[in-house]
Amino acid sequence: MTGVTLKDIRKAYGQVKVLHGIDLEIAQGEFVVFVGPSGCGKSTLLRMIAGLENITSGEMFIDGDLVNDVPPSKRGIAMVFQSYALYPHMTVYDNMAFGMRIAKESKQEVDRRVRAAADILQLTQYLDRLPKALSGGQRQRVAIGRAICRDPKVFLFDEPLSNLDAALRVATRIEIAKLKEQMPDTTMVYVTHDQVEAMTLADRIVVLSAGRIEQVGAPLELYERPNNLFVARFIGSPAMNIVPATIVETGAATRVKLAGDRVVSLPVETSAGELENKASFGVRPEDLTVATGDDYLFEGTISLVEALGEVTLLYVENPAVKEPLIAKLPGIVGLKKGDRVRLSADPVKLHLFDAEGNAYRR
Amino acid sequence: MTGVTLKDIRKAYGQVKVLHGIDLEIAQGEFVVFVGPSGCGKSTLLRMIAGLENITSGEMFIDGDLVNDVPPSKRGIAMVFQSYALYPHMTVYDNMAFGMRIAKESKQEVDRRVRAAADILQLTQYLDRLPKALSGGQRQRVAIGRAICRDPKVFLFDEPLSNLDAALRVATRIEIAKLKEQMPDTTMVYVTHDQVEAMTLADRIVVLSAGRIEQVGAPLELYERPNNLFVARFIGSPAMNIVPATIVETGAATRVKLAGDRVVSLPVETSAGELENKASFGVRPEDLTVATGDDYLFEGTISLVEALGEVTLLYVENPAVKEPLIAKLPGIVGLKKGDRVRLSADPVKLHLFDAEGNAYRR
Amino acid sequence: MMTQIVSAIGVMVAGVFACALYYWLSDKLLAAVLPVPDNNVRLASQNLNRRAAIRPWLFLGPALILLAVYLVYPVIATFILSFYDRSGGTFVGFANYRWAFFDAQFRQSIFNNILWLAVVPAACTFFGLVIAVLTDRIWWGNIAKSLIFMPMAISFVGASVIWKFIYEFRGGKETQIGLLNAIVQAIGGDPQVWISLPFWNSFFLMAILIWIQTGFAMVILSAALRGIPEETIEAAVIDGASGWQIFWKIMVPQIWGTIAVVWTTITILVLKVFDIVLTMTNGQWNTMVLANLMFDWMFRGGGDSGRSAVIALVIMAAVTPIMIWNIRQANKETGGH
Amino acid sequence: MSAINPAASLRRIGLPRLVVHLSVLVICIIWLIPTLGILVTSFRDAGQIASSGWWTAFTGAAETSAARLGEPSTAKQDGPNYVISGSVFEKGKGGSVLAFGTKVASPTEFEAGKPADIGEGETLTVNKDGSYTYTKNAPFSGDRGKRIYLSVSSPPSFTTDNYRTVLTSQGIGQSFVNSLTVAIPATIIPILIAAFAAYALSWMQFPGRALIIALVVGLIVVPLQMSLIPLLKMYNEIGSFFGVPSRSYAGIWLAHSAFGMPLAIYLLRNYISGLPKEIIESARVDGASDFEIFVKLILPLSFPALASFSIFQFLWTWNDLLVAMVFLGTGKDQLVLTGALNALLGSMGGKWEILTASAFITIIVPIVVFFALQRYLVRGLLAGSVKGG
Amino acid sequence: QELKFQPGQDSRFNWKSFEDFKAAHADLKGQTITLFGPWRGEDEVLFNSVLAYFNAATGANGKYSSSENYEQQIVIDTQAGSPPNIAVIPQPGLLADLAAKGFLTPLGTENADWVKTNYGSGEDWVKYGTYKGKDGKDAYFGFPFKADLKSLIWYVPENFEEAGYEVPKTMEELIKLSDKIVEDGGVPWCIGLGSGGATGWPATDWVEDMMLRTQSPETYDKWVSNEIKFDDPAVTGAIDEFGRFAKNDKYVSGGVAAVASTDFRDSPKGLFDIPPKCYMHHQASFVPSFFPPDKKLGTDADFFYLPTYASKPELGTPVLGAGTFFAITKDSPAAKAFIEFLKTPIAHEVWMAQTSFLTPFKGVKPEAYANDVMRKEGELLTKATTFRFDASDMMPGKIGAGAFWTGMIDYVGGKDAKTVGGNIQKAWDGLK
Ligand SMILES: Nc1ncnc2c1ncn2[C@@H]1O[C@H](COP(=O)(O)OP(=O)(O)OP(=O)(O)O)[C@@H](O)[C@H]1O
Ligand SMILES: Nc1ncnc2c1ncn2[C@@H]1O[C@H](COP(=O)(O)OP(=O)(O)OP(=O)(O)O)[C@@H](O)[C@H]1O
Ligand SMILES: [Mg+2]
Ligand SMILES: [Mg+2]
Repeated sequence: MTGVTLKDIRKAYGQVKVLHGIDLEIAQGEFVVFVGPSGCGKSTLLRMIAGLENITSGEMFIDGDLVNDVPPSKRGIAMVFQSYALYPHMTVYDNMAFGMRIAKESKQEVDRRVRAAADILQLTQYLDRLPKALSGGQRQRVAIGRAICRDPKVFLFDEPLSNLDAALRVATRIEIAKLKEQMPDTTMVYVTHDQVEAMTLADRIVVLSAGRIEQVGAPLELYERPNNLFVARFIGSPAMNIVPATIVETGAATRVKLAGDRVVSLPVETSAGELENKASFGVRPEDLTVATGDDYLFEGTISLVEALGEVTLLYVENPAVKEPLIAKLPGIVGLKKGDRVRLSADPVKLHLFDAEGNAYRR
Repeated sequence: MTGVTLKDIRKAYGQVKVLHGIDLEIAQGEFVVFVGPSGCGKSTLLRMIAGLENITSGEMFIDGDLVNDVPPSKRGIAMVFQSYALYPHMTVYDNMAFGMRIAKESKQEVDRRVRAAADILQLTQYLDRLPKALSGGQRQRVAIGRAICRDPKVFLFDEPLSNLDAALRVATRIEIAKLKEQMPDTTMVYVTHDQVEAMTLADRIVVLSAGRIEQVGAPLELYERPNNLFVARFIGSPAMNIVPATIVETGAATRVKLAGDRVVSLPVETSAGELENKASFGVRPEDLTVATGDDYLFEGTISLVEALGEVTLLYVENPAVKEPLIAKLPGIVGLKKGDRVRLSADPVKLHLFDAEGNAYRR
Repeated sequence: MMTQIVSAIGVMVAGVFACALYYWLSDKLLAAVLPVPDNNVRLASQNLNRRAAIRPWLFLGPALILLAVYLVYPVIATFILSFYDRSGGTFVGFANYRWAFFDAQFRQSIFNNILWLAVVPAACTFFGLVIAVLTDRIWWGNIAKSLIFMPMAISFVGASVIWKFIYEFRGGKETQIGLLNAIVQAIGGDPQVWISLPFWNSFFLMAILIWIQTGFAMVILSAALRGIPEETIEAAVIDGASGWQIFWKIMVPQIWGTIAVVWTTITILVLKVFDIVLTMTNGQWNTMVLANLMFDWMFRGGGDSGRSAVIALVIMAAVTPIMIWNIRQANKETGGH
Repeated sequence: MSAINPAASLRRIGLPRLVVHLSVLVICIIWLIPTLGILVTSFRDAGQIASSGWWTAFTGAAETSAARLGEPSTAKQDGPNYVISGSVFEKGKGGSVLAFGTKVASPTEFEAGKPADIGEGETLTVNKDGSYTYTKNAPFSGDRGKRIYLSVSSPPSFTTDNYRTVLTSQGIGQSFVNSLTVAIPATIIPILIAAFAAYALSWMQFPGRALIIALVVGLIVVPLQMSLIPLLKMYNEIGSFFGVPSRSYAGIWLAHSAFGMPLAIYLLRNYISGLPKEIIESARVDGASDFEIFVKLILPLSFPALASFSIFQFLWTWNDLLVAMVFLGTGKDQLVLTGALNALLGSMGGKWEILTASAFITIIVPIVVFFALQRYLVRGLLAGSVKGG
Repeated sequence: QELKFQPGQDSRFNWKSFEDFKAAHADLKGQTITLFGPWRGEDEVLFNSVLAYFNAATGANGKYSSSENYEQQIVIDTQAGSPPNIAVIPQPGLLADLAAKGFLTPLGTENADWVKTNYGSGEDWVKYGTYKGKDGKDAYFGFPFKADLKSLIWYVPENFEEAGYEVPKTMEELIKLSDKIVEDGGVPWCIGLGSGGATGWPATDWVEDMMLRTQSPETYDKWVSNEIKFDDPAVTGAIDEFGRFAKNDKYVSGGVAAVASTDFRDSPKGLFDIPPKCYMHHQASFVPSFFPPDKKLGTDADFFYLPTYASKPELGTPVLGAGTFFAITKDSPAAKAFIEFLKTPIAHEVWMAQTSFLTPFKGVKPEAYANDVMRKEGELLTKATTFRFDASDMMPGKIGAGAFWTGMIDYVGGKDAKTVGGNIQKAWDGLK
């Protein structure tokens, strides 16, 4: 099995500890995405897998072999850099062929593999161009092509799409998805800032924060059942609305009193000892709807309406809560600034976190 | 009135014609956003308003005065550059004060205005820092602050948010919206790639393509009633699904036969002479729903499911149409790859374009 | 002594100040002549545009005047002189050119110059590059760089003295005081009179210039190397390239432009340098180069302005292709803005 | 990625570290040897310089020298023999005698400490410490002391006399000041002028710009010797027209400025045209004139390039002799340091010890300048012309 | 500046001439006169000590300066129109050139006559100071002051004594002595031609001396004026005479290979090595300044006259010399007065009493010479039957300070005299 196994991997730059013990198993053929705020150590981890950074302590296995001291070129990996890192003085063809030529592959083999990769990525007509004569998206594809040519066991991507504009980003994302499909046995590790990428591409997402893993799981699992406040707010855009609350009734279903004194019932289990505990109540903007009746979660004044055509964002303020609640309503909504609205949500879509930020399981 | 008027503005770099006659009236206090694909001339047009590029032919008026030969500093404009363009060797304070000092404003006045701007942008505590000690978002705010200090009649932004990461982008976008609110009399012209920005900020959007204006209108107008295929596909993400069609019945409501032989009725008017004409039928992904009954627009096989949590994208293929149709469904949908689905939509949300790509008006 | 220092400082400040004052005053004057009233946008913008049209010439003025007086005028004078006899009095047509064509020493100099041009810029650039790459990788790199830069601070005459102590030859059984011969002797070879070895002696002179100029190349190339995007090197590491391959296939091609500039600068220097040849051999043992030959004809024995002018023109002609290439390059860059 | 320093990544290229250290060390040594040679030489005395390699200066060598024995009149009678004794060393000097001889052709014929029969009934013993007894079985004749030859091992000896000679020679302080008076403005003025010109050539629009760039680049090659006579003629005419001395500091500043100008413009333009366009446009929008843009933005932002070029220009002017001789003259109160040191060498030249010591004295100022500005050098010159620098 | 010797105090000096001069030129007070010449270092100090007497006598302000490249400098200065008042130049060739371009002021016949009568071989000296002016007519331009004597062989008397060698009286004996030294296992000669940019010139002195010892003075003069070619047998013969010493591996210290590269300043040091690297060294009167500092002239080192062939008695005792000429490059009363000053014995004696100065002026007191060696040299100079000026200094600069040097290097490097002479002649033809 060509998986990647990390055992208590730590990294420090001099005194600065960047990673504090990462344990992770990546199965062969899996597509794993690392997400996390800027500076949390995603790139560092990826570069350690690539062999571009030394491992301070811990053990890393690729394909079952300990690779701590194996140089990058012997690890059977390929990497796509955020900045493409194309060799600016070589044509597309030469860029893709470079690794194979270094490895002294036969001319025919080089040509075959370059053309195959170019074909997959629709680059055939650009093979003779220099990188500077390509658009951003094409460059990105060359970078991927270069990686494909190496025929790696493990594919590493470091924010490959972050330099692209929105349209290209979508298109390239889909191409990566297709690529994965064509190479089912290749393990892929992908670093991104972008949620949409993470959600659409990943088999499993690893959420990192400050050098630690917060949660590992399938995309929808993270979306629906975040382990803690951090993951809850990190996944989803706009972020989940969080309202301070106090538990007023425990049991298989829990009742909490929100700031602003509304009492809400959620289908999560709490133990009796937790009565009166402080908690955080969470609801995603897209789960909120405008309530017509009295059964609502929250009432407030609209401070801003952003009509995006497809959806409309309402920013709803209430003196009892510091930040405005955001509601994301489908289509175009007839409400305007200053209107008073009541918001409600399906109880199963509600989240509750304890004072430490850990989620109450349902 | 402090508006900007462009009369048949053209621009050529040597032989290369970049703008082919732009006519546009921007009213005082309006927030106008230029959008368009990369290279269409947005920046060039903005820079011509600023006076940074010569006008090849045509006339430009600011505040009723012909400004073709007026240097930038006398046009009463301020500009925020994509790359911030902060003076790297000056503190935030000096960066903001630079223009006023050049204009020999009194010390008190400079101080007053810098502090006022810093206040608005929450930069007060960073006034003594050098740009390199600021985060990207803070730098962007300094760039805006510098523009505010000039107290301009016209505010020009060239993709001010494109260097920021997603979260910052949202936050800064909201700040710009607030800014506009605080300066109701200031005209703002804003260039962006990003639809969300365009939709949320603009009073009117100008869609440019290859040096020409395709459509000018309020955001929702463009979204709901695009003038032509280009605008239709450009506004909205994912782009509007387009299916080739033939008009089979004309009149106040029109019936068209889609590729794949479904016949659909739309509330658009066509004249009898247009019978049997080729047309393009359009429907936005977010307007599609999964049809349960027989009343559907389109049937196909799901080739890809992207579950984003909040919404799910279905890519539906049908042999009669080259590209897959995309449907954007709210929430998490229980469909999977290979499933056969039927899609339908509210007839009022359907679009029809003639062979030249112009929309049939409803 | 104190008064000398004070007066020297005074003179220096006055000189620099006067120069700065020109720019300041000319700008003030421009502003005064073409006022920009606040209330009249039309006049203001008209005058601003006029200022913008005049200002480049104010900025360029001193430079252009200096260039015209100190370089262009002498070049023209030289051109004219090349058609006159030794004292510049009688017109002799192309006689000086004819002389040059048939003069053995002149041909020798051309040959040597070609040799110098082939070796020195290449060697300086090569060593500079290698040193820049290597010193970037070690903690005492800056110290090493300073040491290698140090010869730049030594005058050519001083450098020649230094190298005399390397090349010095003592005949017979005497102890060698020249390092090179001492080494040769220590390893069992026969001491040589290095600076009179036919053909090879030019290379021993070149070594001096290489020794001096490598620091220049190193400093500039080192800055360029730091501009290479890190990721391309990492990508090559992942692609399995060795250090050597990375250097030649990834790093060198990316700083090609800078290498060309360094090469050009040193090429020009080589064509102009004569102090080293003058002090080491004065062109004897067939080491003559054009610059030295020109110097010779210009000053020795009362001088021959005609012939030295011809040589000067040949030197300038020799670099013309390189310069044209550079000018193209410079103008291409300007295309952007 | 920016957090990773380039040095760290270059390190990963793959050559073993030790090899890198060693090769740099070797290169440094090769580069240093000539300089080291001259440094050592400058601390030796003239005689040693010509007779042994500088690298032997530290080991202490066996030197042969001559000494004169006591005059016959100092002989004392001892039985049938006459004896002259004393020390071969002059007062205050010492060493260890290894061997001695009485013929100049074979100066190490006899071992020290052993009596040597030198014919005609004479025996001579020279001990290691230099004391000798010279015995003859008959009275000594002649009026001069006998010359003998010794091989003496002497400890390494160094002297600071050469430096003293140079530093205390007349007018050296003055010429030091003169050199600075020439070099400092001759460094600053051309940089200022060239920076203005480079700015105009990179950022201002005007007809003929490409032509001027071509001209400037083309003029880099003009050999300056060519221009000396026409220029000096002009100086004299101007001088006599206005009744001022034709040779003045202003004159040499301008000459140095002009000769350095093409290269200065060429290099600075490379840098200045690489500054971000938006910053300059932004300042234009802010209402800054080109003059203000130059003073407030370009000057501070191109400081690294200015610093780098100033190192080069300073080195050139500081080490220059020719231009100074022609445009400043050779009088005592205008003589620059290079000129003064040159004069010290004497009309026949060839005083290695003075040459080497003065080479080291002239080097000091440029080295100080270099160290003061080198941190800019590293990231300075041409940085604008290379992407990302 | 202080006067080195107080006027009137030392009887070795002709103080009267000083007082007379003082009385005659009191009107120059405050005038400035600039002099420019080749002397630097110690020589500059010495000349300044002479200049001080002029300043003291006249009240004028005489300023001397020099330069490493004084030959170029004087060309630049005169051409550019900013010459000193007086240029001091050791090459008549260069002076002739300046005179031809009209940069020199003629000194007049009275000065020529004075030199003719008061200098040893006065007529020759006048000849060397006479050039064609801009108008093409001969005129007297250069006033000789300070001479160098070239035909000297330096040796260490004690080394000769020890080995039992005698100072040779004829060329034949000199050659025999050389052979004897070789036989004894020694090396007779130290020859070094190295001189940086001027490498090769010491060989020209050899050739000139040999020329005077094999050919008549008239032939020598024709050679100088190129009336006989450089590859004429007369010339190549002289070159080969030099070759007899320099191109014999046994004769020269370090072997022939070392000749061209050994610096002429280091070369004499071989005399004083223990054991000696050589026993004899041919060089001009200035060379003691390159002896090790502790060597005393007269006891530790001495010279003898480079002897003539006994077989050619008709050539007499020719002396090869050189000297510096003072020429007025910018006329002024003070400049004229300075030339007058040079005619006073005191101007010579002040320098004579220090070091490295010889004068052909017969009016000086010989006892003013600082030591016996100098006095002996001075005698040689004033008593010479034939005095000839260094030929290379009189040839056109491109030859005398160029092709000739290079030719000699080539010759020592292995080419034969005929080829070398031919090359030099070709260069000379190229100048015409
Ligand atoms: N060479 C280094 N020396 C010291 N600290 C470093 C070094 N390289 C990275 N770091 C630190 O390590 C932490 C993790 O960096 P890393 O690049 O892995 O972040 P990231 O998660 O990839 O962030 P981003 O999303 O912004 O790329 C950061 O705080 C960074 O400052
Ligand atoms: N100096 C120039 N010379 C020639 N063509 C130019 C120049 N500047 C811009 N162009 C061309 O003008 C066109 C419009 O450029 P502009 O920068 O306005 O595009 P844009 O719409 O702002 O694109 P983007 O969204 O990528 O910024 C482009 O095709 C570009 O190549
Ligand atoms: Mg990262
Ligand atoms: Mg743009």
